[in-house]
Amino acid sequence: MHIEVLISPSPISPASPHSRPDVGALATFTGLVRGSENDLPISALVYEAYQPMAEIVMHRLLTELAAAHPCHSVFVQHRIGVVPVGETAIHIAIQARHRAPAFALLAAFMDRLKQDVPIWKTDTLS
Amino acid sequence: MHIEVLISPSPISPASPHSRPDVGALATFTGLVRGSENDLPISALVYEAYQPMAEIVMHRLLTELAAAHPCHSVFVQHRIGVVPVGETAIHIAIQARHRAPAFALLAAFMDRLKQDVPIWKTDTLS
Amino acid sequence: MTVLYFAHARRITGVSQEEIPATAPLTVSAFWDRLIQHHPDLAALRTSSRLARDNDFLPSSAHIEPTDEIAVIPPVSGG
Amino acid sequence: MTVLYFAHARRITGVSQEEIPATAPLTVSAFWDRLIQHHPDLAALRTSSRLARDNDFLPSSAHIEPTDEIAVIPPVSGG
Repeated sequence: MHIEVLISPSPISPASPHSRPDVGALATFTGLVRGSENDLPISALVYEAYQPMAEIVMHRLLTELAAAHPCHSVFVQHRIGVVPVGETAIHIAIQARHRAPAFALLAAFMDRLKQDVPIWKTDTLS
Repeated sequence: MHIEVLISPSPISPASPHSRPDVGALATFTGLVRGSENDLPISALVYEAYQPMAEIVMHRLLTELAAAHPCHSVFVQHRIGVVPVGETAIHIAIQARHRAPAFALLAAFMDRLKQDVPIWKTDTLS
Repeated sequence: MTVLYFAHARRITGVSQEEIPATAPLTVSAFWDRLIQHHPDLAALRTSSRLARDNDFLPSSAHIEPTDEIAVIPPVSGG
Repeated sequence: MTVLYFAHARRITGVSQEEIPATAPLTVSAFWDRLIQHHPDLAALRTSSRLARDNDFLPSSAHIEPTDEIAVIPPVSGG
């Protein structure tokens, strides 16, 4: 499986992954900053990462999970620093032959990311 | 839940749904035409729909499924006619507060679509 | 009755729509018998296909009126 | 030992990195005792945080060498 992981303070513009004739399914997830946190309005979240550990752990998790859910490619982008409301904090694109492994890998990876990848929301800006 | 369903012979260009500050999750699925069918190379698939029943059934399924998986919006596009290899036959974009209902609605809707929505692959072009 | 044929059903009948004369309501089973009288090869689709009226699938207990428009829906394969 | 602090741990210590002198290997538990000696408020993070070395989480059975670089990883909240 082809894996690309990128953590960067730049805004995320989700490019379509390069198409291949054996790809029948593309599943994506975009995590966006909502306008409130604990019912209080906010203008942005601040994210921090332990690089490169966060990138390495994401790589490792994806490789592990792909054994159960074989896919062709995964592209993960996580933004750090200030991420304004409505903008993208994380974008994941998974290509596979069929939709089932793509959906399963996507959901399982997000669960593991929220347990094991050293990235933190450190602050809310109001 | 806001629902938009579109069946059309035009190529699908998946526009980003309008963002709202209460949307924290955007899940999408793109179904693409693969280069082979039953191990034989093909150049395109031909899709046919019973309109408007297909649109109405998709609307109804989404409304039903959203009771269990509440989301903010769903946008479904299905292409009909000749769809060349590598191009998109179906695109679904679901916006929700959190990722879990978006993933669940996406997977459940695709399962039901493949059982109950009167759209057919009627031909393969080699 | 107006009957609409899609996908494999249309290939068998050669038409996408036809009128089938009826003077009284038919059960789903009698409706299929009638279709197969007109198009014997539709018998191959009988168990796998569903009928629809007013954008909804018909239960097997339905009655079909002479004025109905009925669609023959072979197994679907969208997505 | 070099210790890296992230997120809430960095807020508590006020530094993102520091040297803590050690002459012999430490268990994970003894390492935490040492950190909390230097920064008493880190005690609040002890049960919820994990330690990492070489881009991997340390098992609680690990030994930490005087030359190691150890990261203190409070509960994560990415995505």
